[in-house]
Amino acid sequence: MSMVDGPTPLPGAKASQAAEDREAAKSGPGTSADAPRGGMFKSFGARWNALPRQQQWAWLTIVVVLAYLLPVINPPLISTEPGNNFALACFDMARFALIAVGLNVVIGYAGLLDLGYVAFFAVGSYTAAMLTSPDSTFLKIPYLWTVPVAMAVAMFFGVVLGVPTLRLRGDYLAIVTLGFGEIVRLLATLIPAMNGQVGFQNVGHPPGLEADGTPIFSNANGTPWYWLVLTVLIIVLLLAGNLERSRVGRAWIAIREDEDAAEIMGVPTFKYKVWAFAIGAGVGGLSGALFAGQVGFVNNQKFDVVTSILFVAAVVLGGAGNKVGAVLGGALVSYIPLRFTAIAEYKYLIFGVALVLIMIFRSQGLLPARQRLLAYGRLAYNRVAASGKGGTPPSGGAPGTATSTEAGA
Amino acid sequence: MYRKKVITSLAVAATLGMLLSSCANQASTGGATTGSGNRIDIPALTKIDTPAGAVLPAGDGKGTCPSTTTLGYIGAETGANAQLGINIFNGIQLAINEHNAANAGCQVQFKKFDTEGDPNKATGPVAQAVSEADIIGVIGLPFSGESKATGNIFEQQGLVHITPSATNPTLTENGWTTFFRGLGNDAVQGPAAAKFLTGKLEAKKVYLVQDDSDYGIGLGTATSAALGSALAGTDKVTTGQKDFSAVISKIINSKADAVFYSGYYAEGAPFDQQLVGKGFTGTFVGPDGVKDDQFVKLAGDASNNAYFTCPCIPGELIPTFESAYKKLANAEPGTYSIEGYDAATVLLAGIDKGKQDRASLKDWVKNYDADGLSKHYKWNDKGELQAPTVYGYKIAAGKIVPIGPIGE
Amino acid sequence: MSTTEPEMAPENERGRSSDAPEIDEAMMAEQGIDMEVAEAVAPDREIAVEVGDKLVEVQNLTIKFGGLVALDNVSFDIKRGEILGLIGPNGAGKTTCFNAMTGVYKPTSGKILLEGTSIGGQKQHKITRMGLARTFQNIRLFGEMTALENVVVGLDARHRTSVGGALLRLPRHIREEKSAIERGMALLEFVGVADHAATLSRHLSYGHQRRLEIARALATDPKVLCLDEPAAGFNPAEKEDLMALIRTIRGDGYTVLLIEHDMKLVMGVTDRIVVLEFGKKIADGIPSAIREDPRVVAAYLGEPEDDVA
Amino acid sequence: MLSTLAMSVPADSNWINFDVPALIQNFWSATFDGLTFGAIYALVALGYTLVYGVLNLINFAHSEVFIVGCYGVFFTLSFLGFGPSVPNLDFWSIVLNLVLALVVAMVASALTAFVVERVAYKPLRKRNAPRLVFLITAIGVSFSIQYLIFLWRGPNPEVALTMFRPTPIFDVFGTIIDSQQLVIVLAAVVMMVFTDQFISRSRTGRGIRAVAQDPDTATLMGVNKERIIITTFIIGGLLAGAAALFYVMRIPSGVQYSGGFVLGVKAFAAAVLGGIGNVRGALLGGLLLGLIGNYGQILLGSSQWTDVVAFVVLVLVLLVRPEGILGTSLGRSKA
Repeated sequence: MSMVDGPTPLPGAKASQAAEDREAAKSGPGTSADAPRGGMFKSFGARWNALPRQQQWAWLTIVVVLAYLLPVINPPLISTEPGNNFALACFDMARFALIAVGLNVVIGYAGLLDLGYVAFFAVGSYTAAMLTSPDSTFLKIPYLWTVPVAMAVAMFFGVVLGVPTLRLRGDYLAIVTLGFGEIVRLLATLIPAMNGQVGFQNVGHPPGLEADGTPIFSNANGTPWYWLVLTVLIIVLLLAGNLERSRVGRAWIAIREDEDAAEIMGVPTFKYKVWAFAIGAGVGGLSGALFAGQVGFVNNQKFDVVTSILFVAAVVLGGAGNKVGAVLGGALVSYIPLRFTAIAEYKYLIFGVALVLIMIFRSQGLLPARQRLLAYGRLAYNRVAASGKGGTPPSGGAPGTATSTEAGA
Repeated sequence: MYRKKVITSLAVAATLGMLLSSCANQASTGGATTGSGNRIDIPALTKIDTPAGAVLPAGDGKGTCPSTTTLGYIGAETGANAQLGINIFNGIQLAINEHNAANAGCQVQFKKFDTEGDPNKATGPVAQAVSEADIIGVIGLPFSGESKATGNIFEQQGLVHITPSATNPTLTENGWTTFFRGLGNDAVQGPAAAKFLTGKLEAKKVYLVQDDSDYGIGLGTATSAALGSALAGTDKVTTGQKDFSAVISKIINSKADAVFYSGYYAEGAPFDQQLVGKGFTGTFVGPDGVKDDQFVKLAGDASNNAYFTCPCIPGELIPTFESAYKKLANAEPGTYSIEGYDAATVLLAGIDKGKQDRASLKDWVKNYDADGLSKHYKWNDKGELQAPTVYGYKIAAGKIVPIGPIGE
Repeated sequence: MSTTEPEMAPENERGRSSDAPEIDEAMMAEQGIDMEVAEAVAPDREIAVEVGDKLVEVQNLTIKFGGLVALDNVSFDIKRGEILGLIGPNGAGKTTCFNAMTGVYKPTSGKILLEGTSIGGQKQHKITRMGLARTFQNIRLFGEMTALENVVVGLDARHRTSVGGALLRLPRHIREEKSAIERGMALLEFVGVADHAATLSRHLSYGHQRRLEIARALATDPKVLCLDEPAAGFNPAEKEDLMALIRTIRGDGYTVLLIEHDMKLVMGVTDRIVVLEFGKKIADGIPSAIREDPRVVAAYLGEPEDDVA
Repeated sequence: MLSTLAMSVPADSNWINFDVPALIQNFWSATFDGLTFGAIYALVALGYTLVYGVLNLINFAHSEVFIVGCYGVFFTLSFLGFGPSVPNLDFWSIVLNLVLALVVAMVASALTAFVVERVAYKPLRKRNAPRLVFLITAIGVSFSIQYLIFLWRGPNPEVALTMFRPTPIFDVFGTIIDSQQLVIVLAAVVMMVFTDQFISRSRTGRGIRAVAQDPDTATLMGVNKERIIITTFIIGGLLAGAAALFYVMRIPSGVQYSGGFVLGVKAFAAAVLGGIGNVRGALLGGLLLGLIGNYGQILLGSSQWTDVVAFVVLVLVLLVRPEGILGTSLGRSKA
């Protein structure tokens, strides 16, 4: 497409110029900035950003401790029992959250619509299974070693898929990734070594025995698995936060906003798209390996397009581009059918209708995206605010993050 | 049979080795009139005797047990696999109702856990069930995948479970002492089907088509080995496939006079329908995964060339079971309803005999040796039935009717 | 406002140390800046003060789309330190030429050299790093980023942190992030958008968006800054400010290529003008000469200026 | 992709076998069957292509527009007394019944497309929503319709409907072409040629092309953009309804809540293969995809390969020609 004949990239920039100028003059700079981002979440975000660092830390600590204690407390109304073991439900929520965080890198940050993300999850699962299950003819390694291997293999697949396809734009990428997801699933059926639906039993797990001789990480024992995945999730969130507040995150957002302009501003867009794909794939593979370890059994079921779309739904529901939103979206997508087993029949209908309604009435998701893209942005923005000329910093736009440790916020 | 296909009603009832295929003399009425002259007509079975000494859930009415005693069903209740689960737990419910009605001193509770038949979702409900100390025995899980994923959880907690429908042979190779299978596995059905094809159906060249499921592959392998030189060729199809034209042209070019489809009715029915539509005049044989009223519905007229094999017992021929089930569920008993009923009966009999904790109930099942309504229940040390039977079925007047035991 | 005489050389000889024009001084004073843009953009860079040599050479550039010849054998140079205007009626091929220089289109034949190195066939981001930055006719900022973040994207073109370095927050990353804030803010102050550093760029006023684009392009530390109709949609007062800004940029040692419809602006700010019509170069010279050129007059009479903006 | 996977697999498993003799033996039957199914893909692909051309939107709900048409066929023919058996009717009664079913299916699909557009997409367009939002909405609509049908009709396919017994018409290279294949391919091609002519000749067609090229300019030139968009959805729906009849004719037991999804994905792939936004590309892509899948599965020895081959070819084509075989040009010319 021609660079010059395209539509105005900032919709209505020209048309609303006069109005905005007037408004800006009246209300002072900055204040009108994030007005469209209304709702209660905005006020929450604003209040959060207004808190001093120590208080943010204190609140975060409480949230993290509560998260760890969740299966131990087993809160009555929230619990998924008696239908489903609550600790395992927590594990499943954390797993979905992890997947959503990984996919958020691809969709939310880089704006690449990946409809075959489940393929990377499958690659991770199969890697862990084939390197630990007695049903596999491969060499065997301890389970914990398979986790980095699964990430590496999934990243490799991400690059292999990404290099040829990421030159394609938007919708083409969607169909190609969708096709890739199907191909991986079908190859799991077709390649004899991957055992098809027969699958791999007794996939490994981390070492350690309980007093009674059963493994700590038994597939019935949700709490240790949940803690493991939650820890991994927090680490991944911290690292994702690091990337977000670096040239990598800025490159991704720039690509999402206007790929041509990003390229012309010196962003090697192709390289960063492949990175987004590879990192997303790596997290997908990681969650796949953890999942394979917990279930202890891997076969070719449930790696289908519908599962991929559920992952996308989790990201979009939470708010594409917001990693905390992705955690929330992923956890909800997993939790609702586990908690309300009576409505399991309706879950896809509810998903469908909810997606439509959310897109129509709150298209930015439950927690709208606002990336903090500068590691030391707070210094500058505070200066602007302090100088008195800038008015109050915009609610979502005051990136109050100076260190990576706040990534879990 | 263990997978994601809904099996709707076909009444199944049972007898043991003493079934009287010889007394099944009535010719099928109407229906099977498609005129391919080379088709063998095998008369349908109309009644079978139940074993005289079959153990029934009611027992002797003198059982006593704590009111907390609970049996569980773990398996599909919702989702695409729901129908099979409904067939099973209604059978269980019937057994428990009959038991509780007869034994005032022993009111056994019944709890259900939903897995949707999905191995990835099964650990949650299973972990929940084994953690509830009152549950001393379980009927389930119906599908092989979920059974593989969770068998070790039962083993760790020493909780006995009898699957009414999971037929993958490898399930009993895990060294699990808590796993028992309430029917014949695929390794039994395959050779029986091969013998049925080349024997009673007089097929010279059999084309074998299998799907990509665990079940289809396992059964297909067992059958093709048993077919030997009668095998004219093999092909594979995919779950969810709708168009079989490429497979069909290969079959027609191979001049096969029979097709064995190792898979489920969802693909088997359109496959047979398109096969006949393309001018195939031979017979079509499918296993228990294909034997379903849905097959007749979906294949239409084409289904007249179809025969079935099944390690299940024609339950609709046992009037007492059929009427009781109908009263409870407001539907005909479905595939595996009677297996669920019998499995529950085995556990209930143990409870009445005072085996009221997990360890003793497990031992009870291990040493069990008695007739059930459908067959004789005695397991070997791995948890396989010692004498499973395989039945043949055909289509008559748009209904699936039994034609007697095969493969003997 | 056609005061600019063909005195390109003398003015440019002052190079980096030149006294900024008065408007610029006023503006800077108003904002309390005492820093030159070059200082902010590239504190370590030696700004070449030697002027007049060829920085960009466009040689026999031809671009065809299917059967349509958009540019036909066009040649011209951009000399170090000058402000070159590229003008022509609608459809004359200005933007095509511009896009070819920034790597959007591949030349059908001919060459474009930057400091003697061909930029034909290079990837766009490489061209940017070679020292050629541009703005867009219809603003293309990253709407969901703040003004400061937009500028830092430009600064990232000169950063060397790897993905791993960012992931693990290695020292280079921290150093670059800190300096990016300082330099980004300096650039925003330079173009007068510093007060809105924390505002999402899509919420900025139109004028601020235009200025922010210039800051973002400057952030890539270019040798040549290409401005594609930077005054589109501006009122006369804003145009005055813009002219001052462009002069300041040039005054700090940057070379500027300006595509513009507004003749007054072009005549007022450029040192030299290249005129295109129907894909061919029809004139090349100092503004006063161009103004008199009969072919240019004819070309512009053929299409009234009012239609052009 | 294939080669990398192959490397990771133990050497003993030769899981790819090229069965060339089988392909030669079955070549013509594979060709005719492939063309028959390809024609159905192509009709559905047109719906994707038209909407994409005008709105730049992958209308994921189009597969459900199609499946609603299938239910239209099912209910009409059931009502008219069709069932699993070959109907005992004379030629013209069958034709009449089928035409009636065709009309009902086309109306049902078009109505669905209309409702989807009004309820889901129009509010987004008004707000100038980003494209990802449109796409997610489309997916949401697709799920909603699919599972509404699921709750209403249950998980099983509907009873098979046999419309007529296929009779041999031609014998080409020893392979019989039957009446069913002929009806499907001819009818589909006629409809597509008609659509193509409609788009390029009629006033509405010109409007569609104008909006596809440049919505804003088209509006300035007096084209009613909203009317054009809704017309496009309706045309796509009508064609999907027609495809539904042929699909049920081919796969009598294919009427199922989830039946549209896989076919929709394939049809969309066909549209992309031919060049999305391009009417003739949809035809070409559909036929090619049908053929490739059929050849591939015979060559590689099992129909499990159909989709793998189809998607691998799609990816390869896109790598060489990123805009599909015929390029994207519903009035659009990209520089």
